Amino acid sequence: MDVFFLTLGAAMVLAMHAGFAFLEVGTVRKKNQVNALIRVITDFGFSTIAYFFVGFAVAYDINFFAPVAELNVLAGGEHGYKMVHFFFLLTFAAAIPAIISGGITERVRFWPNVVATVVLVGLIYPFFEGMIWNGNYGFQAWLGASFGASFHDFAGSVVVHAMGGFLALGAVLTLGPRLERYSKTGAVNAILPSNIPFLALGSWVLCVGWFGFNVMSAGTAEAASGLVAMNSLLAMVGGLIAALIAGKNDPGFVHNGALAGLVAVCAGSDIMHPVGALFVGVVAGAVFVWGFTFMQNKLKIDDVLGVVPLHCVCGAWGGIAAGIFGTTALGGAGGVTFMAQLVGTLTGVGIAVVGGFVVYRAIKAMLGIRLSEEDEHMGADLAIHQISAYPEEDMQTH
Amino acid sequence: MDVFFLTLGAAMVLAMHAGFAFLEVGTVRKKNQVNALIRVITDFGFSTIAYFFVGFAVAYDINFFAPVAELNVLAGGEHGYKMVHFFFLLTFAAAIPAIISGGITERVRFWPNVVATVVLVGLIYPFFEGMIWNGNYGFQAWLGASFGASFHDFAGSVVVHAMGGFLALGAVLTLGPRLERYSKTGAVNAILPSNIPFLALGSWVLCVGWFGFNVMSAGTAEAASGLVAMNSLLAMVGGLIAALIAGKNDPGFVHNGALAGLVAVCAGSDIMHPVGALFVGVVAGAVFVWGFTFMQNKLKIDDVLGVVPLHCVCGAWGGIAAGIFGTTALGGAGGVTFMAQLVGTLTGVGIAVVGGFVVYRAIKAMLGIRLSEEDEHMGADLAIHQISAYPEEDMQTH
Amino acid sequence: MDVFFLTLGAAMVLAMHAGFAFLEVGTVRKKNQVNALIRVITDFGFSTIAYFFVGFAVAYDINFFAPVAELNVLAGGEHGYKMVHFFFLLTFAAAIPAIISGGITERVRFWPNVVATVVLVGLIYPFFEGMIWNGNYGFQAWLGASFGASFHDFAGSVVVHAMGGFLALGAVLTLGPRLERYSKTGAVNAILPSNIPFLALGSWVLCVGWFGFNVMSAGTAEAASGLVAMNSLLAMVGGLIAALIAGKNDPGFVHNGALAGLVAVCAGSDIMHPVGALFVGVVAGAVFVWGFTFMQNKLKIDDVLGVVPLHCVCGAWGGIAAGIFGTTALGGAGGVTFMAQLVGTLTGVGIAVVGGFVVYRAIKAMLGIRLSEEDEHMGADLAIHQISAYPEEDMQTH
Amino acid sequence: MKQITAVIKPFKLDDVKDALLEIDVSGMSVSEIKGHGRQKGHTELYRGAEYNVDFVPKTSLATVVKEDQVDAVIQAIIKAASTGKIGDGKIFVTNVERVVRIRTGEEDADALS
Amino acid sequence: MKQITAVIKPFKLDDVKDALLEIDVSGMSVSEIKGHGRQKGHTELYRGAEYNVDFVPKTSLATVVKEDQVDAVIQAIIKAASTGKIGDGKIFVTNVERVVRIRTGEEDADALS
Amino acid sequence: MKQITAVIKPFKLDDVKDALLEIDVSGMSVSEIKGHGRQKGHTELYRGAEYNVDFVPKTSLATVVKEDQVDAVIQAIIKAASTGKIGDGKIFVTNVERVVRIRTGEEDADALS
Ligand SMILES: Nc1ncnc2c1ncn2[C@@H]1O[C@H](COP(=O)(O)OP(=O)(O)O)[C@@H](O)[C@H]1O
Ligand SMILES: Nc1ncnc2c1ncn2[C@@H]1O[C@H](COP(=O)(O)OP(=O)(O)O)[C@@H](O)[C@H]1O
Ligand SMILES: Nc1ncnc2c1ncn2[C@@H]1O[C@H](COP(=O)(O)OP(=O)(O)O)[C@@H](O)[C@H]1O
Repeated sequence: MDVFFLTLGAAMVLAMHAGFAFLEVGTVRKKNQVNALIRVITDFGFSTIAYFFVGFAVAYDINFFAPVAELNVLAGGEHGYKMVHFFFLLTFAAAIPAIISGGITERVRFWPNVVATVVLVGLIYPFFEGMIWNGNYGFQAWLGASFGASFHDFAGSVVVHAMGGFLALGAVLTLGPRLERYSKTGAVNAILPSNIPFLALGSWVLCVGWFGFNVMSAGTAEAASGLVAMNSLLAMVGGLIAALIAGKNDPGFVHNGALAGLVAVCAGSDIMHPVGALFVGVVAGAVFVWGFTFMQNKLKIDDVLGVVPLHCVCGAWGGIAAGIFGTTALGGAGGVTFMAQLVGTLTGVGIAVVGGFVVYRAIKAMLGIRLSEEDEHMGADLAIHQISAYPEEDMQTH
Repeated sequence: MDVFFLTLGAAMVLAMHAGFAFLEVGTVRKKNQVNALIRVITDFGFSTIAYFFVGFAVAYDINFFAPVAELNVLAGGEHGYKMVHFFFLLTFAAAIPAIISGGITERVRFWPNVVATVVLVGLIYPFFEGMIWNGNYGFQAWLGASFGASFHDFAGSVVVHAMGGFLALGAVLTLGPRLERYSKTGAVNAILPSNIPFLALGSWVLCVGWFGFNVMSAGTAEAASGLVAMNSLLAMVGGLIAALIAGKNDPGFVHNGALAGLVAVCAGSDIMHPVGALFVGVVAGAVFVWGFTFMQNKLKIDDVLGVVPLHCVCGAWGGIAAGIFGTTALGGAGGVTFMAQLVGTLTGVGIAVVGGFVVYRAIKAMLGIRLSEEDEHMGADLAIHQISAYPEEDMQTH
Repeated sequence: MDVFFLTLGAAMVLAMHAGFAFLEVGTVRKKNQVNALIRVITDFGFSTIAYFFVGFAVAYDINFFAPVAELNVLAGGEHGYKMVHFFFLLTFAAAIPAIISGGITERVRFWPNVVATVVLVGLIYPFFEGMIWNGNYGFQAWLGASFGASFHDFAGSVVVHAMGGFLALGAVLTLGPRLERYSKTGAVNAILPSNIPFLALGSWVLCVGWFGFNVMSAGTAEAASGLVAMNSLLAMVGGLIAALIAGKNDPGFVHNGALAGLVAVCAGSDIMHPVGALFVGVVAGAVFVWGFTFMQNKLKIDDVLGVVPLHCVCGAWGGIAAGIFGTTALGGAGGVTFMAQLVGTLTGVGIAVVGGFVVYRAIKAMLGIRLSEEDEHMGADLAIHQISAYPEEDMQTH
Repeated sequence: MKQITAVIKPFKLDDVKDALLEIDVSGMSVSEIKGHGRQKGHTELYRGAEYNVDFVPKTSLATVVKEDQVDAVIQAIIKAASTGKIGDGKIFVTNVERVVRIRTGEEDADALS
Repeated sequence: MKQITAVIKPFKLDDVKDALLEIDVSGMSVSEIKGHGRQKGHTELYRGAEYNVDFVPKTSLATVVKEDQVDAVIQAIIKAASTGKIGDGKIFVTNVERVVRIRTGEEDADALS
Repeated sequence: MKQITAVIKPFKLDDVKDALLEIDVSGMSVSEIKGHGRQKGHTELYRGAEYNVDFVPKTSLATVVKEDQVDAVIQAIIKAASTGKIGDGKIFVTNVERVVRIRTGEEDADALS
């Protein structure tokens, strides 16, 4: 039963990776679409390998190297529940490179990126994941003792999203902006998305899959909570409406605004009141729009899809908001404290910022991380994959 | 357990909204694709707000304003079953504007459309929904007393589809045809779809999601019925084959024909015999093709996606067909009467026709409902969203 | 409960048909995209009819012609479990024409193809299906007696994929290569894919749906096994990484490589060790790449999507691999023997090869199977459907 | 022979084509171009940044005719393509020294269909 | 110098290009156009309504060459592009007064590569 | 009047347009073409088979000006479009006999905006 439950959750979050891929395909230029697609699916592949052989053991001290007879999958056992739990959690872990991908796209080299994926999913992410979700290193116990509650992150606003987003910050800054993104005089140049329908498709797939991400985080069918579903819904809606208005009907903002709300609601979706969740989503949607504009145009950080405002800013906001709207004072279910949420969130942010810079700087130093100017100009599709996204059109004859 | 069941149903019907979006994106002209995408997701957002704060109370007299501790989500309670039920039913309610959207696209103004959405999902739809599915106002009891059975609409052929379709009729007639759709001499001019693959994608997403729409209408995992699944399948297949043949291999007809069958099977899917369902689907597919051609070319009603023949005609046919093929005489499970189905269906149709005209005329009078000629000519994408669907292509430099 | 379980499985495999459609749409030339879409959905329609009226009875001796009251769907019965089982198994059966479709696309006539679909799904596939999965004709009993175990094909590496792939071989050879695919001097000419993002979309949908295909093959929620999910995951990942490397970053290879791994893992996914599954996937991914290149460039067989290397070669490999990696010696759950797997696989291959040639040669002789040169040149879209995939673009006026 | 090239608004193509057919000019070649002139382009806004699209879509229609048809063709195009608004476009006349029909090898007047 | 513009069937482009390369004409510019002439377009049918697509896809190939090459180029194009069926296209010759290579500023014959 | 047609690298279009505007040439028509010349195309590889893409994307910009502007225009284009690398493109000058503004019927110099 619970195997069924988690399999569906895992399948839904697996689908989200297709969503990441299309969100990226739609946003990049045509000459980098193939690369976006291949990078996302390849990252998923290497994430699985890294998490299977290393990461899952780092986080939960579980591995699957014993013969099948001992893995509790046969009659009388628990049908391999742990295996599908692995699958479910892997789809979260693999979200880390998928998130980062949107920031570094259109200029990152292929294999060095794979190396980063392996290190992040094999070591850095599971280190923090285990700390929060498996009680490793006594961090949660310490928070509980110090602030009256452990850090509550139901479905990963901080563990997954803020982590992924702040790792992306290091990656994006290490890579630098795309060629001609900012002119020497400081003007911001147009690099326009290629395909809004694909972008929207990606967003829809992510939105739908997210209900697997959040609801199935309960772990068992019996524990599944309608509150989580409803809060996710309302935060999503709050996010998209706020981004619609703050973003003046912009399709990129609206479709990412829904995701902003969902990022923010993960942490407290099981304890906040629906109206609180709506509010959290509204803030996330608006903050995403302002954050994106500010980063791109003022800070001149060329984070192509806006993964930093989307995942870090909204993720951190979600971690903290759980400590506000999750309290009984605001109609929530309680069991959280603001300070525990704040400290937990900041710890995650700290690990991610440091981790991101260290990993990407190291890879840059050792392997090189950025395409040559010529390759970037030609596009990653031809440079890395020797093919464009619409090959038939490239040949004149029909 | 049932929370899990309904969450999946809700997620599947949520996905259907992506299907509505792509069906529309593929059918409209390129210059209106962005608007189609944004309108669908925005309608979903405002539907949620309207149904959460007003509509659900109108239909079922339930609201969620109490603190979480009282909402039956905690251990010992029912895990917030009502909340996920809200989510599930909301995805139905939000189908109303999604259906209408396909009829009024390419010329409707943005915010007035949002106002219509709020009124329809907050008041008109839940009024009829509660009447049928919650026994409000004693209508069902009266039908039972008068005709030997209450009105049976398992998954909404009438409550959702005929309602949405007839509301769309008022909207489409209020708006009038797109510029140059019909020449002064009465000739029908070509306004061709932009993208058949997107249209087909939308249709596939709708087809798959529909099994959540129909099967999960059982409400609990225990009550889920294989008959509903099988009947939905056969009606879908009947619809697509009939539309293929009646429509002479036309991709628009085939892919909408599958939906026509599914619209018609909703009402009686839990009681008809599979062969009956197949027949109901065949009729729906063929009627859709003829209805569409008749409306477009003879009546000169410019219903862009054909939502009137699809949802009203096939929906009403479904409501009535349940009273024919659901009877034991035709191998069905019984418990329905033809007259109750007929009266129930006509009541829904009446409410929708009146409601649609009143709401859209009122909005037209108060806010204006149609884009200016200039904006319509330029396209809703540039006029409302300041961006086209393929922005990179608009800039000459690559 | 089990109705719910299988409904979701069926919905997921139904979605895979959309995946087949888009994999094909992306690979064919623009002038054949509409035809690809319509052919896939139409094949699904006629498969349903054939399997409902004939095929299911051939395989399992079950039909649904009794009145609803006797079909075990009402309270006290088993909620129509058999019906949803039909639905689930139909989605497998319908995969046969969907697989073949990718090989014969761009040149096959429309209605003769429908005839082939009906014969294959109504008779040939269920003949073998019943032999393996329902113990018909004492074949399994004989294998058990002769080789110490019956033929183990958990989710259809052989029953579905090798069967479909080898049937496709007969179809592809009967049709011959597309015009100008091979020049008279023997050179291979470029016929390039139209749309890599659609190809990738199709692949993603197939990957996600596959977890319904494999996990729900357990039949009941209680029997669902985490091992199946994990093995499917690892084989998919192995396949995609191997194809990435063997295929030198080619998008067609990577996205089909994931499918190659999934094809190969079906048979033994419930008994192999995860590391074994990973290995099986790696082999499948690499073999797909080499097999494809060999067939296209050396054997000069114009199998457009590469369904022969994908489904036959990897399917047969999966059937045999279950007899290797499923044994306890290699950490598997045991209960299989190499010889039983080999003989079972070869039997399936034999039936498919013979069946494919007989059916397609017969149709060719009686009805003609290939488009006229002129129609092929113009494209199947205009020739058969009187419309192109992007009609708006065809009209000069905007 | 002269080539007459008309840059027109895209939605006027059908009218212009019909007008030419009426005066028995049935051969023409058409391409999509972007034009810059008095008619302004538009501004797009993506995620808060503005981009000017300086070129407007136009259709270029070219037909090669005998000298004595030039005036009639020009009049026909003006009549069919004019809306009176800025951006209606221009007509250019150039000299063509030789025309060959590929199928038959016919030259000049004979090659014009 | 003369510009030779050939309107041909799209699938003949490769053959024409190769034919030109053989006679040492290696510079050319190609664009997708739609043509109207004796060759008929086709009719599309969408949801029961018919639409005529009056223009057929063609490829326009332009190359500027020295006067003495004109005949050879025309012959090469005719040979490579002809299928004998209606719609094979036309060749137009016009005069070019000046050619400049942007990279070097070279003019006329020197500018032709 | 003369028509100046420049085949340039696509990403240079904005610069060339600005350069022309500066010398008061504001009317121009632009189309996407594919060019063949000294600059090589590229090879694509799909599923193990190689395909040569022999043509490179270019932009063709045409502007009709009065005779006395020709030299200035050529200089402006050379300055703005040159990168010094092979493939920068060419400029062709041809004679235009007549220009008509569709909106007003104005001819020749008056018709040029
Ligand atoms: N000097 C020119 N050379 C080439 N094309 C021109 C020239 N001037 C205008 N055009 C073309 O004609 C189109 C219409 O010109 P515009 O100045 O906008 O309006 P109008 O023709 O009404 O004066 C332009 O978009 C451009 O394509
Ligand atoms: N008078 C003309 N001016 C410009 N282009 C022409 C003319 N006549 C024909 N064409 C172009 O040549 C193409 C082929 O012409 P068509 O009459 O169909 O066949 P054919 O060249 O075999 O006589 C047309 O599609 C059109 O693009
Ligand atoms: N003889 C020609 N006729 C027409 N167009 C030409 C000719 N030669 C070159 N071109 C165009 O100019 C472009 C640039 O030419 P190329 O030889 O590659 O570089 P460069 O101009 O630097 O010598 C070509 O891609 C082609 O579009």
